[in-house]
Amino acid sequence: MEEARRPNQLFRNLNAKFAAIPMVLTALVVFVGGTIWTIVYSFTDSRLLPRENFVGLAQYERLWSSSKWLISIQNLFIYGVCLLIFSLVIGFILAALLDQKIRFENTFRTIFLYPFALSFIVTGLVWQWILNPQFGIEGVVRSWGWTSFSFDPLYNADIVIYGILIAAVWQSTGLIMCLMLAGLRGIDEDIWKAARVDGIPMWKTYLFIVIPMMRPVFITTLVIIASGIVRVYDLVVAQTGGGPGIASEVPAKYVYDAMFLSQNLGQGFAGSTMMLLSVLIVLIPWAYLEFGGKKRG
Amino acid sequence: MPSVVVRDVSLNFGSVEVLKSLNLEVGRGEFLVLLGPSGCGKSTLLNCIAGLLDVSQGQIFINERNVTWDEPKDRGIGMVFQSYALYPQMTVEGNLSFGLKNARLPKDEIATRIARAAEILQIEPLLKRKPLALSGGQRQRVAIGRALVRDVDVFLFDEPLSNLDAKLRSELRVEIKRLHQKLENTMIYVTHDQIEAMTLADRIAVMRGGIIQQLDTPQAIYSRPVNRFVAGFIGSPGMNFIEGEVVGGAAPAFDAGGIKVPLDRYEFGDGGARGGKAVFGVRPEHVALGDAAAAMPCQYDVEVEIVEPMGSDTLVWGKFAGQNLSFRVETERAVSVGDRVRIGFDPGRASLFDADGGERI
Amino acid sequence: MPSVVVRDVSLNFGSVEVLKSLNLEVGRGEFLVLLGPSGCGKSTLLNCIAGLLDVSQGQIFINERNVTWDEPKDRGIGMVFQSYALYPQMTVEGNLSFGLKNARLPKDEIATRIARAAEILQIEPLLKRKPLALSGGQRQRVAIGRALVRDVDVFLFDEPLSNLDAKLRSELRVEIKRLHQKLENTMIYVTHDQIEAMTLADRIAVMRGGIIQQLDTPQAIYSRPVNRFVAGFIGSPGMNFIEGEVVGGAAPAFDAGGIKVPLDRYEFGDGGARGGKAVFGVRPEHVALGDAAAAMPCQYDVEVEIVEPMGSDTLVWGKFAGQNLSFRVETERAVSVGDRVRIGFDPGRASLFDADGGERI
Amino acid sequence: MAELTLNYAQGDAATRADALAGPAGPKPRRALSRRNIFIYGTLIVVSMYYLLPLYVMIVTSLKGMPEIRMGNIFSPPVEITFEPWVKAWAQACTGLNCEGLSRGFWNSVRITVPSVVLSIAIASINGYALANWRFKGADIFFTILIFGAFIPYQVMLYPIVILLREMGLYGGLYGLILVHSIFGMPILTLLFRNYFTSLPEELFKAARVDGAGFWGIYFKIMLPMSLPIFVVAIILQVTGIWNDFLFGVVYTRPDYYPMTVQLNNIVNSVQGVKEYNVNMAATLLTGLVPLVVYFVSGKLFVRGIAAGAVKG
Amino acid sequence: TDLEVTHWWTSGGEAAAVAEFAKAFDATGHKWIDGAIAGSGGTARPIMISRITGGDPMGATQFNHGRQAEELVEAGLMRDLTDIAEANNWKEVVHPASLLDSCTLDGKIYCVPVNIHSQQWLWLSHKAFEDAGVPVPTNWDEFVAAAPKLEEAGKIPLAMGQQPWQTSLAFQVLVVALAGQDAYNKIYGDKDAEVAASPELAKVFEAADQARSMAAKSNVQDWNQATNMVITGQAGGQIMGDWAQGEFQVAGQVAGEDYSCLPGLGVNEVIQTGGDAFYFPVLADEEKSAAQADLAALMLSPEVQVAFNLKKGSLPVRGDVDLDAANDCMKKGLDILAKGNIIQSPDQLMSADSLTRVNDLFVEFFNNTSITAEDAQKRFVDIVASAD
Ligand SMILES: Nc1ncnc2c1ncn2[C@@H]1O[C@H](COP(=O)(O)OP(=O)(O)OP(=O)(O)O)[C@@H](O)[C@H]1O
Ligand SMILES: Nc1ncnc2c1ncn2[C@@H]1O[C@H](COP(=O)(O)OP(=O)(O)OP(=O)(O)O)[C@@H](O)[C@H]1O
Ligand SMILES: [Mg+2]
Ligand SMILES: [Mg+2]
Repeated sequence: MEEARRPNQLFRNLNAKFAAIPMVLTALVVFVGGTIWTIVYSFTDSRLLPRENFVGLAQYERLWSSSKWLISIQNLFIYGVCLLIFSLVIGFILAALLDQKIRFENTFRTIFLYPFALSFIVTGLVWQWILNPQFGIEGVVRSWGWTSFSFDPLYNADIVIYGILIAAVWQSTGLIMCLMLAGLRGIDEDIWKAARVDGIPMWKTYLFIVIPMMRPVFITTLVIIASGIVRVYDLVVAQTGGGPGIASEVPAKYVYDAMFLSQNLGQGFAGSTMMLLSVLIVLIPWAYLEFGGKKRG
Repeated sequence: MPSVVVRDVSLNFGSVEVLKSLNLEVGRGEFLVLLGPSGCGKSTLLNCIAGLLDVSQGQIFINERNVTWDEPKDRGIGMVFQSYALYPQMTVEGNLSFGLKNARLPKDEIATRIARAAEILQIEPLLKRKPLALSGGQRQRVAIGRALVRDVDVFLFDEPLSNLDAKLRSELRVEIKRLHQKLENTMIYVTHDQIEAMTLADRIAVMRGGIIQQLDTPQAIYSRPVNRFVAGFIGSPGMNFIEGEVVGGAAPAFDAGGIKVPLDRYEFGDGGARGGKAVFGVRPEHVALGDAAAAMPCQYDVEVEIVEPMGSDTLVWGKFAGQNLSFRVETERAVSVGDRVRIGFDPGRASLFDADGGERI
Repeated sequence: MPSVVVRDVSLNFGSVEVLKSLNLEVGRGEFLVLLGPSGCGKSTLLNCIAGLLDVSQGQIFINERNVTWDEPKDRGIGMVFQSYALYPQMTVEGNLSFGLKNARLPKDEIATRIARAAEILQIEPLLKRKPLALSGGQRQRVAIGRALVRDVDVFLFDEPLSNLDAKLRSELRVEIKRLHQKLENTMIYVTHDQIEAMTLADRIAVMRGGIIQQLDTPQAIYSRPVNRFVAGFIGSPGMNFIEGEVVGGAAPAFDAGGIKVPLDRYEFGDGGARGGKAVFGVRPEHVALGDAAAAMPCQYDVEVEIVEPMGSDTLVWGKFAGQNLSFRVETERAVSVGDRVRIGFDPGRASLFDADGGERI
Repeated sequence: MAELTLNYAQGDAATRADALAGPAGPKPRRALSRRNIFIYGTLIVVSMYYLLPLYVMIVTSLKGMPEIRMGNIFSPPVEITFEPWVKAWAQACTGLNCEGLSRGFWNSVRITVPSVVLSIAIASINGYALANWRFKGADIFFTILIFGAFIPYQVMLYPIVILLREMGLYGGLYGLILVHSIFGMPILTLLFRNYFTSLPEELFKAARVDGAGFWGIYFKIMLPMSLPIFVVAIILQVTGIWNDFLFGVVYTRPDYYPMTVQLNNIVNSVQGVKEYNVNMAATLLTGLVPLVVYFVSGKLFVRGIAAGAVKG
Repeated sequence: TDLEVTHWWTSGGEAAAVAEFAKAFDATGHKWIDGAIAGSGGTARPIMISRITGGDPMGATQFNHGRQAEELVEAGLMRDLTDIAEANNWKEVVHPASLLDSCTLDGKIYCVPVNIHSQQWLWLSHKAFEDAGVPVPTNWDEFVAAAPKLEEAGKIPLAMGQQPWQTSLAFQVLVVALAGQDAYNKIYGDKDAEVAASPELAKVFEAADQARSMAAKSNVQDWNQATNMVITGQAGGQIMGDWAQGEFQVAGQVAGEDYSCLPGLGVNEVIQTGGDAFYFPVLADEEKSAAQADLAALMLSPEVQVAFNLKKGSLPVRGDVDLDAANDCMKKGLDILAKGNIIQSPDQLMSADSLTRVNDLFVEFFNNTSITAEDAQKRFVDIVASAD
């Protein structure tokens, strides 16, 4: 029997490798390259244009002594935690309600989902208006005679971030609900039957059986929400512009302002780097669990 | 004193009528198997009994109580599913106890019941594990355990063994049989595997298209199927069907392309020996070969086309009146493709069906 | 002149070694069945032969050509999958012609081949339908057709019948057997159903954990399994295993809790009759009852515990030396639970295994 | 239920008749059961929260300015006027241009269509390559890509300016299309990868035995089977790209400014009093395209999500 | 030749003013392609900078003159306008001269100043004070004193938009007006921390404290909405730049009758000479370069200056133009300009970076009542000490 030569490994699946070039380039050049570039220049005192004048950690020192940045971080934290909880809880409850074989399911689903089709600019604008104390809810309620009524989240520095949250929840829960609904539909019918035979009340079945079974859905959802949280910018700009004062600043806005408004790229890059770092801190354990775990299993 | 009564139950999914005015009585302590091809409504019927589906018409009684409108948990039933339907994030113990805790049973009562079920099913070492860490057979045992701890009179099984491989299936089959002998409660068991049906059942209900075709003991169904569908469904390897004509009269006979089979030993049904197109069915294991064939009332020569050794015995395929005919021989007997062999069978053990409706003649 | 040769093939998924330096030769026109429990590496081996997985080590020859690095399409193989893997958006005809069009065959050649395959498999009326509009059996026939039109020497089947119900399974099994007799090309067939393996195979390779345990004719594997695993895997209902001790010496015997079975008629392997713990295996169909038992060298009395009628015959379970023992009796013989019956068997047809390693003694 | 108890032992016709009188047929369900009130009640209340902004937008866009200044935002228009719509579409001014949104509409189309096509093409091929043709390092690139989904756009603004400049694509339509493709890639690739992974692997194997290559399998086998996930991808991308403001304004010149830039200009160039009615009309007009896409394909969206996002 | 010009002038008065440029430019046979980006400099500037650094520059672009474009100039991305300036004798005509200085780097001129914007104005609504029954104040202290009465009458004493830049503007105005010109120059120009810590500055912070309580109920976003409150008499006054004038004009109000203006809050009558300037990125296209030169020259021509600044409500950068049409307030401004009571704008004195920090502090202070005036001053001192 003749022997066959082993073909060059590099040229196996050549088409697949060829097709993956855009992805590889994007990953390497844009995401990795851009990240590294950002990190490197965060150690410089670049102003309007990047320049290689390294100043060590000065930008970071300044970053962490800036109350605007600290408020941004705090806001992001509040916003992130609340949005995560609200959109998951509301999204799940809505999905669970829609999953009860109800009538008009399509109508309700469309109602919950349509805000997702609108841009943040639009969302911000509409909610800014509804929450406007003069014209909006506060004004209307007062015109009914309840003159001491006060609901002005966008104009009250203490709660402005929650005002932004109202719009964010409005915009994002639709998608979450869809994801959850899809997840619920993927649950084995027999589990429900088993739980009914066991006489387990509906809410307990959801809480103790169904939700733990939807782990993959929750992970996907979490990735989607979390990526949106870190990037939140437009909504804040459209609703409050960071105000009142700096009460609703968020890191993405800080970075943007630093780079383009105060023309201090180095400072902006330092902020970016901190944001990327926090993303990594969240993502690496997840990636480890997802990918590392599978190989062993 | 029947344990489960299904009276005139119909069920529609929209415009599709899945169960058609179905009646069924299951005696106390009886093991009833619902057998039928996929989509015939077996699971639907079981779900109706369990209360997981609302019937469109009719009533259901369990232990002489009308439970038609009762919740599943109040019907005194336990159910085991094909896909096990274990709660994946709870340990085996959690799976067993979850329903009991919800019923607010005292702690020690729960513990006793779990201990008993675990002992019966021999899953004590698994109690602390999660379902994912169990093999298929173990999972199904836990699923049975979950029904067991409920301490109910009626057990419902929906194809509990279909997801297991052949070997495990036959092992667990025996275990279920033992369990039934020990517990002596009523069991209704859905399957589409006729071996399971035959070995487990006290009585079998063969279903097709939402209608029970025949409800009888395994032996009766095996030897006197009421129609061609039941005959073909029961028995493995399946019954041979030879198409031809019944020639009525004083000495009725079956004529298949010129070959005549005398039917004087055949017990005709109520209709008697009408003439007309018919199908003659004979089981492979009732066709004898060689010496045994000589003892049979009818004998013919056939040429061997395929030989299928199955270990314990061998299935041989030949042509009879131009139609496929299989018969079973012991493995020891050497039969090879191309041989001409003499076969014989007893029409008294065969079945005759109407060619059109498929009813037994 | 072997058709397929697998030489020293290993395959790892990451750190898991799924195939371990495996060797296999399949003769031209041979029907080889790969049999083994789930996860033993059957599909993996088949995929290596087909070129769908890259081997980690070793070589594969098909028709004496080293194809280790060839693309699947260049290996001269056709493959049939458990899930049919029909292209859902194409008609049956499209499914059949897809590979041929890829190979840029002339139009009329394609038409001829499809016509031939359709005729062989009797799927002519289905050619214009889409897979979704076919029943399971029809789908699998189309899947076979897709391999057929490729006009190759080697057919690979990966559990083609597992998704079908029992009845269809036995029908298609016969068809595949006929097909093999007609085409006379090499077939490698993966299954975990031992009945399929026994009936179809010229030779069976029993696998476990990525290693071929025994490669032999069905009859040899059935009657002289090399180890306890193979013995238990082959045969349905499964072999009975009785634990005990071999008492060596001039008149070797097997001692199970005091009950002695003389082993003078047993053919020991190369090691001879060593003493020590052992397992005695006897198949249910080799245990005789009543008159037949009287003719057997060993006879014992057992109490009937479970009776499993299977239609054609009945499986009876009893206790022998405190351990479960099953045996097969004809249906006609009335045996009921609680009876004491006399059984007999021939140690010459039994198997003896090492208690630890499970190797045949 | 005690009175309904049967006693077959007696075999008494009267008791049997009694039993027959018991519950039969489907369990009666009141339309206003507590469960239904709870479910529909909750859904309707929540729907109001979701519909309120839309209602406000529509109502306001149909009012005249005087009415807005006086009345409350929730009251329906006394006098319906379509003038704000006309103004938003064709007359609203930004700087010197008084063409309203119409100027940006076709630009948006010109940007959205090729961007959606290209980004989905690339992402679906990526997903397919990742799911079926795993090559060395594929997982690493994929992980990086997912990481990329978290990078705030603002952070990447500058590096991409440099990148586009070096490629000579800055300022044109192609550069913008490229940027949209890049930023759409992570989530889309994830969706497609999961979807293709959920398709039976044997199908892919069968096609390889049939001699189809990388592209053959992609076009002839995978594509025809991926309608649901394509719908999801199209919806996500149309929404995302149509609504994009930042990239549109940063990476192109005014000839290509999308509708959202006009929207921003209309909304943010305040001339005396804010013309809320025009703003709302402009907002609705801008959102119309994605909204229509949603309403048309909402059902497929859930199906596609179920197939692509949830598994894997 | 088509020339694209980007700017962020989109409000009513601003747009009308831009139209004057466009009209004049089109009249020369070229074509003005308008690249307006609404919002504010904050929205528009990143876009402009990206375009210039991205290698796809526009023909001309607005910046606040000062140090905002410094690095672009250093990087050689901006066109040297020295030849045009010499040909048109800008050195002579531009008044005050400091305007041209901020366009100059290493002796070369890179931008065209088009107007002078002074921020130091307090705009007062006559109607509001009438309604409250107090006379229209003439300086800051009177204004503060009148505040309670205004509140009683249901008015908001001080209108203030929520956008951060308005707050910081108000603060800068307070610094100049209350602490005086010298202190301002020392702090912003010399970054003198001692002055920043001085009692004068403490007064400023106190005034800011008062301002924030007076503006507490003002909850509009945009500056012109706040102006609108003054126009309609809902608010007593607004600290805003002279561009507010354009809004009063559009609303058909007359200075001195319907509203009054107090430069330097009526305390220190100074105005700053910051303003807008146009930069011309380096273009490869010869024709466009020529068009750029035409536009640059045209922007400083007397007629265009007048037409533009009248619409815009700002002061012309030429001392030699005739502004008969100017109204009351504008004339006040011109007077001060003539007297030479001028200061440079913070943009010209401080880097954008340091300025942002200062502004951020003001904004934070203004919106967070838990920060006391002393705290704020302390932090102000720190920033000034490290500023550049
Ligand atoms: N929820 C449903 N809506 C509509 N039709 C249904 C539904 N559930 C089942 N059916 C239909 O009812 C018929 C009976 O289904 P059923 O599940 O009872 O069959 P089965 O006998 O259990 O089959 P299998 O052996 O495959 O489990 C099938 O034709 C099925 O298509
Ligand atoms: N892609 C893979 N990555 C890692 N492990 C794999 C992969 N595919 C298969 N395996 C492992 O290889 C082993 C053999 O798998 P294989 O599919 O060959 O089994 P099989 O004998 O065909 O089983 P079955 O009867 O269930 O089809 C299994 O333990 C499986 O977990
Ligand atoms: Mg079923
Ligand atoms: Mg397999």
